[in-house]
Amino acid sequence: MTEQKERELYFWMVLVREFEARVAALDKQGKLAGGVYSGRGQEAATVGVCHALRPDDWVFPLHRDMGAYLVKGADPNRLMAQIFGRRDGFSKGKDSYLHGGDLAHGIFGATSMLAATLPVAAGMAYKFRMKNEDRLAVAFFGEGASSRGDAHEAMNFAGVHKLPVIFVCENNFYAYSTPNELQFAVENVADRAAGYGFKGEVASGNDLHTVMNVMQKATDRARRGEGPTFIELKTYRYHGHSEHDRAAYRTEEELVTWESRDPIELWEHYMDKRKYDLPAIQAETLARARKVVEDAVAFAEASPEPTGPEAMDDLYATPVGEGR
Amino acid sequence: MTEQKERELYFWMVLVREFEARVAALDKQGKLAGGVYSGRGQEAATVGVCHALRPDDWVFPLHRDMGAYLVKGADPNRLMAQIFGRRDGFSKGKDSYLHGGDLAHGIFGATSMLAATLPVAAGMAYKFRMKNEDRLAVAFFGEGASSRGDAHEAMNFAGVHKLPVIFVCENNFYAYSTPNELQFAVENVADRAAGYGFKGEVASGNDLHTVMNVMQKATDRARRGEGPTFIELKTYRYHGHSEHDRAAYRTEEELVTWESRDPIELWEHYMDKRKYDLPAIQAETLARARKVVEDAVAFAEASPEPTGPEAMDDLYATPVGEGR
Amino acid sequence: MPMVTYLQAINQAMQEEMARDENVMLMGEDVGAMGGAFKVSEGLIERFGKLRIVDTPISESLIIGAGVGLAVLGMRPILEMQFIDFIACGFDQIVNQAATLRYRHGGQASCPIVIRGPGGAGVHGGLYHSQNPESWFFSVPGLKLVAPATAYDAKGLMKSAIRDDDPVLYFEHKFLYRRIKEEIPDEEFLVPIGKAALRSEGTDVTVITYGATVHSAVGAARDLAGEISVEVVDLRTLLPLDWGMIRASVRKTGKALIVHEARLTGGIGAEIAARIAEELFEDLDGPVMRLGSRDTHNAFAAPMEAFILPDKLKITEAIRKLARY
Amino acid sequence: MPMVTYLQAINQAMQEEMARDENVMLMGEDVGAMGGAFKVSEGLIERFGKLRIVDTPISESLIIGAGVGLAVLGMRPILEMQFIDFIACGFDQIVNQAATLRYRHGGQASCPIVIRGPGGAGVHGGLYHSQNPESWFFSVPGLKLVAPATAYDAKGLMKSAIRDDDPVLYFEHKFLYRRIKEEIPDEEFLVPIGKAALRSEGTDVTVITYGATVHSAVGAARDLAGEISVEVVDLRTLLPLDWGMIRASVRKTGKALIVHEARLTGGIGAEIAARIAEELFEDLDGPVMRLGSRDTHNAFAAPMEAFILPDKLKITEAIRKLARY
Ligand SMILES: Cc1ncc(C[n+]2csc(CCOP(=O)(O)OP(=O)(O)O)c2C)c(N)n1
Ligand SMILES: Cc1ncc(C[n+]2csc(CCOP(=O)(O)OP(=O)(O)O)c2C)c(N)n1
Ligand SMILES: [Mg+2]
Ligand SMILES: [Mg+2]
Repeated sequence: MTEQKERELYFWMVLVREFEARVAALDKQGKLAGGVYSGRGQEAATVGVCHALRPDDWVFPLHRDMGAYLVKGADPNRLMAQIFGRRDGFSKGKDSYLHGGDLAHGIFGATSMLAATLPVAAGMAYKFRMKNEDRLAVAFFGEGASSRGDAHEAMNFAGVHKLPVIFVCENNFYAYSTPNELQFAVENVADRAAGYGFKGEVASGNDLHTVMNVMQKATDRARRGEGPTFIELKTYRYHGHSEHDRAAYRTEEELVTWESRDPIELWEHYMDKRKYDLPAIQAETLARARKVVEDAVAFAEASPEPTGPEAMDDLYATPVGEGR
Repeated sequence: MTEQKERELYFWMVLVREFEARVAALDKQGKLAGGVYSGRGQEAATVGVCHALRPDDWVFPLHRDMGAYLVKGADPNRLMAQIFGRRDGFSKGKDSYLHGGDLAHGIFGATSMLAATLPVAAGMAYKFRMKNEDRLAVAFFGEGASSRGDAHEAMNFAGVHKLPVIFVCENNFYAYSTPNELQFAVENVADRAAGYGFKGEVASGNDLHTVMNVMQKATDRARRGEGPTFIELKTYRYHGHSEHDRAAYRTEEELVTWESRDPIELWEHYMDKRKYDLPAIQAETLARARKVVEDAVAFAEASPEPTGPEAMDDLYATPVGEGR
Repeated sequence: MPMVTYLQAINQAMQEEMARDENVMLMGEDVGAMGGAFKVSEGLIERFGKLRIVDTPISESLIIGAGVGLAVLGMRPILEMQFIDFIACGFDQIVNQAATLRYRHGGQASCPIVIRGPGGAGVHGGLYHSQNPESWFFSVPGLKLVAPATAYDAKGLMKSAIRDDDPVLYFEHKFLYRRIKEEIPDEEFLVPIGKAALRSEGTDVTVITYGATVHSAVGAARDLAGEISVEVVDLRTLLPLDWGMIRASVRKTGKALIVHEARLTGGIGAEIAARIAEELFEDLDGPVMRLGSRDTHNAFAAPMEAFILPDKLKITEAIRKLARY
Repeated sequence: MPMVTYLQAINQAMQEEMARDENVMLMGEDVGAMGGAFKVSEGLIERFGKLRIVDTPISESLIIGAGVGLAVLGMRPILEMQFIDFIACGFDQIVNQAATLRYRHGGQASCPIVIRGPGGAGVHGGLYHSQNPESWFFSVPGLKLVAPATAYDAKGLMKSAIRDDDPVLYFEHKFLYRRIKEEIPDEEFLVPIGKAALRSEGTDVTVITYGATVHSAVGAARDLAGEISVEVVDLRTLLPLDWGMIRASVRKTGKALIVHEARLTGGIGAEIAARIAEELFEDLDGPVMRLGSRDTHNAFAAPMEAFILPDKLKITEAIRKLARY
């Protein structure tokens, strides 16, 4: 990798962290409504996965995947407006954050129903295969979401048709408060891939190199027509499930252990070993990221609130009138 | 095994076959309404599995599992009345065949929605475990039904709690017209068990000894508290999906190949090798089975049709009156 | 003009649209080589190939969810439920995924899917092969619901549904598949979504209905000719409703009876009755009446099924009662 | 008498029933150590253990299906949906499995399950954390639906729901969780399923409502005191409806307004309006009117949410309009 690319990746991770930190702070200040979820600690997963994609590939982020939006090309200003529920958000205020995708950048907006995006991703991948398009669909989901029937139906179908879809499970060891031993009786959820006739990969989600390596294998496989890959990335969320969750169900020790494997620090350590001028890079990157974030906040705050009657827009291609 | 037990098992397989043959004939004569499904060719599966159970264990048959009803203790007369849609059926005419269970004999009546019984079976098994009862739940399903989300959710939960439930997949290579290669990308569906943290067994479903052997292992495991087993029985249905299906999607050769491994003939062959008086056993067994079937038909035909207003019964424990 | 059955009409519509637009496709269980459990898609795989006519695993939620993914990319998938009853297994993908897609994306996305499958009773299908599930979806904005009663409409509405940029639930009635046969034009035609049709003109009582009961209502109107002058409105589209035609007819007759095969309580007839009773309060010469299936499950045995379902006699009786009012 | 919140009332009811009957249990996501996303089940796992308070995987269909299996064996499981919106993911297990269990078994089986979870809007929950899904289930025989508006009812109806031998969907309103606080008796009490309650007596207009809008309706009635005499009927149970009380009140006032937070079109208010308009045609002095949420999804931004939801002012206006009629 070139130094430039390495610094670029670093920038993305820092941007994601700064963006989320700012969102959490805004939430604490009471400036945001609705639930706010943080992926702090998981930045290498979304950045590593999405950096491997092309503009015409599709991603399906879930609630902890702010990074997927940013890296895949969503305008940070509009993303922040989305979180504020303003008119310039992707949903135009109709919902917040992940429920509005940015279709121009191949980012699909999810419902709240966990794993319900996986069938949609499989459907898109079917189109790519059917029309011989060299494109991929990447669906993110938590290890908790893997228990839903939709995950099964989607993976099975993807296996049958060897679809160019990558299932990325961010295993952060908790689904809200529920630890893995109450979620499934296996060590690695990716072991399930064998039952669908494709490859499962288990890797560190905190080590950006590792993430990029497994993604490289997975995208190669998919682009060669060899079908899906189930990538399981072991990682950890530092915050509670949402900003309101004190996360009493886990120990301080566990948290610190994972913080000691922080994805950004690991990357800094690597850059340091490469003898780059780390302090300068850090300062410059942080400044650049903070500027993006502050601009985004300013943009979002200036974006108008939607008016009440706009709630009736965008229900149908052509309004159906009094018929409903 | 004693000769007596072997003859008993033989009787069950013959009874199932005769019973289903009579039902198919009645259907051809236009005496039955609704869809009629035949498990002809799969008798060793249901007989072998259910013979391993105790009266207080539960079974969850699907549309091709007439044998499970009979072996588990359902009164053949009432079963036939159920198929006729008469008042003495388990549903009292409200639905036919597998939709009315016989709860006194631990037989659960399914909805039509394939695999929807699996969560129910898991729930029962949770009760057995919770209350320390030495009982099992056995859920039958086709390999086609294995694609449904409910199968996944149930197996995952059963794995987490090491429940005394056995998932019996009768893989007859077709889901209606759909061959296995369009249903899943693996050879053995039972391979999925590993992804749920329990054991999968793949076995011939036409060889009664084999079925009984894997069942023995599975029931031992479950009764010892070691959790579920996924048993996949490879078998074949001779008839079409329903009696109206000509099964044009398969070859004559394939059918004949499987007929040459007929479960009843295989058992006869075995009894012959054991030097039992096969012709006598055959004659006696057939006569006994036919008598049961003829009695059942007579009973069903004599059973009254329900009247129209009975359609309003059994909606609630206590009728709710005009409130609905 | 060729005679076609209701079933053939659906088949023709799918074929014509697939020939016209290469993005139209069909997914479902056994829709390919088998041509579907009822042969609705017979001949399609031979003509359009197995990439476009997809035999899926038994995974209703996947079928609908994948359809949404295809639709976002500009495909126009028709998604078959082998029996419409199985739509319950894909419920979330319809009401949360498909119905809110455009809305949650602030208008960026379209969701041109058609979900279709055989519904309705009268063939001893029992609890899980006789359902009329339209009311589950009637309160969900973002969806359109159609329910053709004739071969002409079956064809014209299917073509419109396929071309529509929003999710359309197309409820076909299995009792009508081969029982209804009529001449339909050789030339291409569409039946617009959102427009009802008058099946019989009259001045005393308006019967508002859709699906299989259109035929019983028309039969009742015919039987009553000379005695009571009955107007029969066939809704054809359930969402959005054609309030123009409903209002005009009820204003004329002053009396409205709503009939559907779906259960009475919570059926969509309740909404129609409630709106008529409110908006046309001054125009009514009698209470708005409703007739639906009895409030129970679709029982199997013939006497029960007959007891449950509305039929020509029950409709005739209800019309008489309303006319006498 | 102790002051308890609506949320505490639910918690108390579950605890009391679990103490009384060892077959009562609770299953759902994070209901154990966490005490539920909203703390509705706080303290239960400590008291009743993890065999009875089951933290499940994220598998709504499994939760409900397993509940049915437990119920057939005599257990009385309470099944939590973390938000009621997720009930869509277990829809088939409710409408086909649980609702038909007794019926398809010809009366052999009972299905004493309670499905509960936070529903309702007003807290900027957006499209998937604000739903009022009762109309999806209202047309399904075999189910009972309850929707308490007060802490007293929340407790009494939960206890009745747990003891009921049929599947009960218990819709709790998250807006009320901590906003409603009232004194409730120390002694055990039940609120019977199927009985409405008068929240305000009046002679001019009847407002029929349930859930969170009961409070807005009572507020409107209070504001209008002296001007219009408003009777407020809190349905409490949606299925089966208390037609006795509805009828008596509407006969007295001659005017009925139905209010619910669920969407107007296809809401259960349609059924109530249709029946009143038909059965009490002669008693009505004005059209039966309805007020519900606007026919759109539950939008997130505050101005939209306010625009969509019925509130005290909108109710007041509607009452005035009806009174003037
Ligand atoms: C179908 C469904 N059920 C329940 C929820 C509520 N819920 C939201 S996030 C969450 C935990 C998710 O855990 P996981 O999938 O591991 O993702 P993580 O939050 O750990 O990133 C739950 C239960 C939901 N969103 N969808
Ligand atoms: C959820 C659902 N979808 C579709 C159907 C329609 N259907 C009934 S049987 C069947 C094929 C079942 O195949 P399999 O599970 O392999 O069982 P088999 O008939 O081969 O014994 C289908 C698609 C159904 N009953 N339930
Ligand atoms: Mg997690
Ligand atoms: Mg099969």
